[in-house]
Amino acid sequence: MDTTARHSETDERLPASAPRLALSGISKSFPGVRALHNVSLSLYPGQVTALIGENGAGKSTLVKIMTGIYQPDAGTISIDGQAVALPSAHAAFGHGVTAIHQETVLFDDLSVAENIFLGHAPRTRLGTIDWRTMRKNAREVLDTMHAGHIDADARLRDLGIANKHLVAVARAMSIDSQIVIMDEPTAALSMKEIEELFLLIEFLKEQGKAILFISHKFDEIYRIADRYTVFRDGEMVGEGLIRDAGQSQIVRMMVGRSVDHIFPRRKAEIGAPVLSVSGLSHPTEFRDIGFELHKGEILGFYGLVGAGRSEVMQAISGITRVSGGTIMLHGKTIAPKSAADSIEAGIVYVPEERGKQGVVIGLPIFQNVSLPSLAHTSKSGMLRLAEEFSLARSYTERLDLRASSLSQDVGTLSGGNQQKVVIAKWLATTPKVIILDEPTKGIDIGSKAAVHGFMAELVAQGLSVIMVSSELPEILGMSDRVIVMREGLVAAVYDNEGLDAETLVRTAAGIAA
Amino acid sequence: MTDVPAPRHIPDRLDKPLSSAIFSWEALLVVVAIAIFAINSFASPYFLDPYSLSDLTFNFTEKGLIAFAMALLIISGEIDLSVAAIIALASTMMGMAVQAGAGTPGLVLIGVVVGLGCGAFNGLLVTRLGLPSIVVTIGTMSLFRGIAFIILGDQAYKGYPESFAFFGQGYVWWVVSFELVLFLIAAVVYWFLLHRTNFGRRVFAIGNNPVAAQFSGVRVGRIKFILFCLTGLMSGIASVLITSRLGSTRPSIAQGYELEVITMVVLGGVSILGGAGSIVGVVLAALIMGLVTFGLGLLNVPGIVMSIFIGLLLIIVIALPIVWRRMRGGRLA
Amino acid sequence: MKAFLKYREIWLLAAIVVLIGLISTRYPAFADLGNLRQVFNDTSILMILALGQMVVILTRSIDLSMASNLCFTGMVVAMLNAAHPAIPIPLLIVIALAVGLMLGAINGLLVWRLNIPSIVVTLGTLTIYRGATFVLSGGAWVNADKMSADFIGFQRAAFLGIPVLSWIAILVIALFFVLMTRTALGRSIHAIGVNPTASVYAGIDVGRTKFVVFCISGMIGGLCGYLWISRYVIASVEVANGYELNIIAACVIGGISIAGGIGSVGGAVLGALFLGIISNALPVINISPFWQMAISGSAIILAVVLNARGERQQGRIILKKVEAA
Amino acid sequence: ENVKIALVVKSLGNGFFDAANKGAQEAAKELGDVDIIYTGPTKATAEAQIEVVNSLIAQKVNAIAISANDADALVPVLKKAMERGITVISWDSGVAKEGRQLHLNPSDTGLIGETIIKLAADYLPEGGDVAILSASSTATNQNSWIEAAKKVLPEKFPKIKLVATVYGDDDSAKSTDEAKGLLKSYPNLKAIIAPTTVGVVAAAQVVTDENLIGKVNVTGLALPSEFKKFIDNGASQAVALWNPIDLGYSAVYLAHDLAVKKEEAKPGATLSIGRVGKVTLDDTNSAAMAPPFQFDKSNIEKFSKIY
Ligand SMILES: Nc1ncnc2c1ncn2[C@@H]1O[C@H](COP(=O)(O)OP(=O)(O)OP(=O)(O)O)[C@@H](O)[C@H]1O
Ligand SMILES: Nc1ncnc2c1ncn2[C@@H]1O[C@H](COP(=O)(O)OP(=O)(O)OP(=O)(O)O)[C@@H](O)[C@H]1O
Ligand SMILES: [Mg+2]
Ligand SMILES: [Mg+2]
Repeated sequence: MDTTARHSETDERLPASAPRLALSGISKSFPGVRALHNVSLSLYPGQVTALIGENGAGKSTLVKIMTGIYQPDAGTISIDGQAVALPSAHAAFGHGVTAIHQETVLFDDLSVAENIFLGHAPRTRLGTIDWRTMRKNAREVLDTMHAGHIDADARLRDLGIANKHLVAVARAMSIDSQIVIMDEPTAALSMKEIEELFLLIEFLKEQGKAILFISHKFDEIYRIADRYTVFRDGEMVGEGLIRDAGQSQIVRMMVGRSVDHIFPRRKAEIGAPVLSVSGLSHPTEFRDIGFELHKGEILGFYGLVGAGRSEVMQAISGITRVSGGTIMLHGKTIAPKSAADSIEAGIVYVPEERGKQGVVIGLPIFQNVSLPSLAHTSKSGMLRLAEEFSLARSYTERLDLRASSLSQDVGTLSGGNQQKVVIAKWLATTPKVIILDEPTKGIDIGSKAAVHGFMAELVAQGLSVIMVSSELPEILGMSDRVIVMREGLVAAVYDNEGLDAETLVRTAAGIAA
Repeated sequence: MTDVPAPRHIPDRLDKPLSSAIFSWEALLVVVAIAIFAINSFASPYFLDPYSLSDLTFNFTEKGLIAFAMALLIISGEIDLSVAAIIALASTMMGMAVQAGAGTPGLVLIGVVVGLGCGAFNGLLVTRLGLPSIVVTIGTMSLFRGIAFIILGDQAYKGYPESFAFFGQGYVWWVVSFELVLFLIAAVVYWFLLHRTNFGRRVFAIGNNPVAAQFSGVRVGRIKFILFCLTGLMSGIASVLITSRLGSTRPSIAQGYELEVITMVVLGGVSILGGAGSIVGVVLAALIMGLVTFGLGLLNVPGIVMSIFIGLLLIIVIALPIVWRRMRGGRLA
Repeated sequence: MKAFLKYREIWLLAAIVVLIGLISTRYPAFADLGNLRQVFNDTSILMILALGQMVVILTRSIDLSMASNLCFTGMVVAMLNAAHPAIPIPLLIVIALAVGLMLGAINGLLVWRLNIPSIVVTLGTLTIYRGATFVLSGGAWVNADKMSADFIGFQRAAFLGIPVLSWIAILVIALFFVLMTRTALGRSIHAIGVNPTASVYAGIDVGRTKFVVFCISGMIGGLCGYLWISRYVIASVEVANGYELNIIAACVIGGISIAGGIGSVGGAVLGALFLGIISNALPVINISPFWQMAISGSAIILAVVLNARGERQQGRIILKKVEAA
Repeated sequence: ENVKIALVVKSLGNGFFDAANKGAQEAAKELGDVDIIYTGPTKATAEAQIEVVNSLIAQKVNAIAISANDADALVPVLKKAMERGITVISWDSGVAKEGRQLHLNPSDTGLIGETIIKLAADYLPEGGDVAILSASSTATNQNSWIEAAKKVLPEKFPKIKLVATVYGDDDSAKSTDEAKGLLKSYPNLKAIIAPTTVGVVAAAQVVTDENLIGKVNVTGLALPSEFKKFIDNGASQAVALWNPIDLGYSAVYLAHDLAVKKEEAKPGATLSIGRVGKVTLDDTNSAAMAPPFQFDKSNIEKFSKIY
């Protein structure tokens, strides 16, 4: 049924063909968490199915089941109408299922070619690895993807994040897979790179591959998907053709209520400068960064991924050492030598990489929240659990955290809920200046509104906020002023009044107007 | 129309099922300890004797003292293989001091300070230069003991003052030795430090995710440095005790102790990967190792055969909960 | 790119040349071809062991039980030889490989099936295997007198002017080179160390590969059991006691990262050679034996510091792009 | 109830001590009411030996006869044993005076020192360079023999030049390395003297491997059963040792004398040691047994069957 049906089925009646992959009655529980309950999902050749759901709805868990990394407790998986078992990732490859996972999972210290072919490298007649053919094939795969600019011999570590994604896709293509899964592939990409990815998805569609696309961004879903499936709390609550469903309808399925995401309106009571940075430089990462942050202001930092925004923020918060420049808080020069110093001074940094820099997996939620505030919850260096619990409760409940108890290990929370714990942790230090690096990356629409509402609340209370974001609507909707960075330098500073997206994109990419 | 739902209440903790308390690591160790105690008193008529039991404690007190600090270090994700070499170097320095006419207080001071200094050296290499502790301490292990060999060669230092003998041979009350009292005090101090203070909490945080801990304002380098110093300090204290107990110093003193200390820590339920563990577990593990070696000693079982038991105990005690869980889960691997 | 990867090994080679040069200033005959050949022969066992350890370390594991395995297997073959001198040596070597494989498989199973960290498993089997040697032999030693002439003579026989022991080392090095660069298993071993999660996602069975790796180190331990015993002509419980740390030190000096994923066959071999030369040369150039330990300790620390320098990632250098443009 | 006498050795598995145990069992049989506990650590360290002694104290043995790994480190624990009423003697490798009631030397220290040099000198009429390969640098008995040897060198063997003393730690691998080092650093070396049963085997194997038989003579203290091969192949002309069986036998006799017969160990006292005869204590409460016995081509065959 595969190749012959492909062309005739294209636009008209989409469900006409049989699903390439069909899941039915899938359930999966982790200790104390029911991640999936009796869900089903179908993927059709030449079509993109969007999987939509709140944080923790079970999307990534399903992906891991489809790729043989987790085993379902119940349910069947069939490919091309045939029931299959996927006991390992290898078995999933065998059935032509590949995935680009939510976390980038590649090998930094191996070459591009090897990243693409690890596990299915071409062999010589002696059975040993044929490096020459492997390189050649790698170049071919990259070329067909219009990614010929990537050197097959380069070490992956030396590639930009967008190119790494392309390598992940090339790997999926090299396996000659019929089913390609992408779990939030755009979360770390900038506009331009997202566009390139979409071109690629179109290309895959044309080749008749069945694609599963997971994203929290509705504009992307409407742009690329043909069908949708919605999960809520581990259950399938709806599916259909995307063109038949409106955004508000899908959102209602997703959260069980309707949400209008309007950026909260604030009375702009911008006061005196709180933080002023001038001439901040780093030997290799950025140079001559200067700006002022005022009381009650949200200062947006826009730029392409890799523009160096995170590095600047980490320097201001004492994590990276600088080679020159001054940081003044309330008119006093500070020179933080560690995050501890800057927290003490009242500047906190909510990091971008949640898993690596944000949560301490292995510690319960309340201990994560209290970690930077221990000096306040404790008495002469001794822990006071009651204080820690009440601190943790007050902040996590305001962010609508979904957890069974505060003593639960953060590692068992979904990505989005982990992000809430991270934000709660930093808010609990009652800072003067809070730097949020991609605060809504990977957060579902409902929680996103909560985070934005919270930011508005913070500035209303007189805090100052720096928000690093690669999402244009967020930047435009939340910031009072926007600083655009490009390749380690400040490219421009804009007032939000009358600012449009195109100006920002042009400045960020260095294209003259 | 946005209807904002009331925030969900999140309880502090779910009621712990009784089974999880019963199947905790410490409970398992208590059972093992009681079993070995019972077997010992059954197998040898000499075991249940206050003097025997007192002698038994010497089998674990010195290593146990180091194990407390090592437990913290391992929880933080580091390790120190040089502890036995630190003992040798500290002891050698004390021996030199005796030669130079130092008195008992001076000797103790020197032992402790040299230990601290060696720990600080390890700590500097690991935290300042960012080197992996396992290889750094394999190096310093040879270096420290090597210095002891250079100083002493085939000689021995002896002639420690009478009063110095108290630390390793003295009794505080009846059969309660000074070493045992020190061990118990250290257990309480380290328990408090690890489980009841900010410092201890930060140690756990570092062990689970050093980067996130650093971002959260934990001075990771400083805490790790302190932990290396503490481990050195405890090795220095152990050196005082051993030197006092032996009454002499040879460069080969305390050879092979490092692996026994680490075995004790791991048997005590400290995760070798960092991030988890308890002092109660380490105390129990020290006791168990003392009971096994002494009990088998009473039956004149050679030391190497005892070590089979220790090795098996280590693997079985760690494997048991895993196998148990799998069997309850109904799927044996 | 290739040149960069070889960088570390070239430096190590240079260090070895300098070391030999330094030694020759005090003992000129040291740099003679004959002597160097002998140094290679003397270091052969350590090189073979370091290669076995290398594959384990590459997967972010460690095998502390290698020296105990060596001791046990050595005792088994020595006792077999004493009891049945007629067993031909090649068969004895096969037996040594099999016994070593069995001990390695025990480690591997515990790591694979029960998911116990390898350092814990092998810390346990380190004492168990050595203890088992005592139980097996009843504590008695097997002396030169009880070993057959073939048993002792096999590795000493010269083939093309080079002792069989050296040939065995050369063969093992070649095998490991092919394994690591030309086979899927070798690449999987490497990949697991670079990124274990990604390896699972890439379809590598991480658990089973670790099992295989412990089987390899076990076989190497077994092989060296025979080589060691027939070289030093005594089998006792104390054979190679504490030698596990020398093996790891050789790997570390050879630039194999204890965190896994980084390391090469050349590095392991040169690391072993470096240590071998130090322990070989010190007695020759009349440095008091009491200095030996401190010197090799300093060498290890120095190697770690230098390797860490090489490994350190230099940021992403955002600014350079601007300057270059 | 039988008298329990513990024979504590430096390390188990060593053929020399196993032979001593044979003698001890023989003495026990003769004495009738004696049980021998043959024990010791597996690794020759003082700390391990202390743990062994502690467990013997707990078992309330009547006497401990120990060959010590360290003359000083064992003193405190042996003192404790004596305080608890246990008879303590040392044999073979001694303990400092305060730690035991008497010490039984296998032979006279000076005599052993002289013998090991003489073994080399006998086959070097023109004299030459010799080197010593010892056990561990902490071994009490080896150290005192080497000292004694150095003392007699200038007057009695003026043509023999002792060029180096190295330590193989009674570890065959390390002894091998050290022996090789000696051969390289001293190309004119005529003899290696190894006053330890492990070292002497390693040195002889090295000389055999390097084809230096006839050029370098290995000698020292060796068990005939372990060393026969190297006398046969000529790597060694002769070695010496005392009779370990008699040593173990006598140690048990002495322990029994003190523990049961309540004989007093004081300078000048004469104690009986069964079939071996009598010994007299000197002013450090030490007694020496027979002079070392020499093994060469003529008699090694016979003795290799005994010990
Ligand atoms: N290894 C695990 N152990 C325990 N619980 C887990 C594990 N993995 C996922 N879960 C739980 O399963 C549920 C579903 O998680 P999943 O990661 O699939 O969500 P998601 O839909 O991908 O969310 P997000 O949009 O935040 O990525 C969550 O409640 C999560 O806490
Ligand atoms: N070449 C790369 N390799 C790996 N990761 C990269 C690379 N470039 C960027 N990243 C990832 O993207 C993140 C952002 O990089 P950086 O902080 O330099 O730029 P930024 O302008 O702050 O981007 P962002 O908007 O994503 O925060 C890094 O933390 C890193 O995780
Ligand atoms: Mg997800
Ligand atoms: Mg960033």
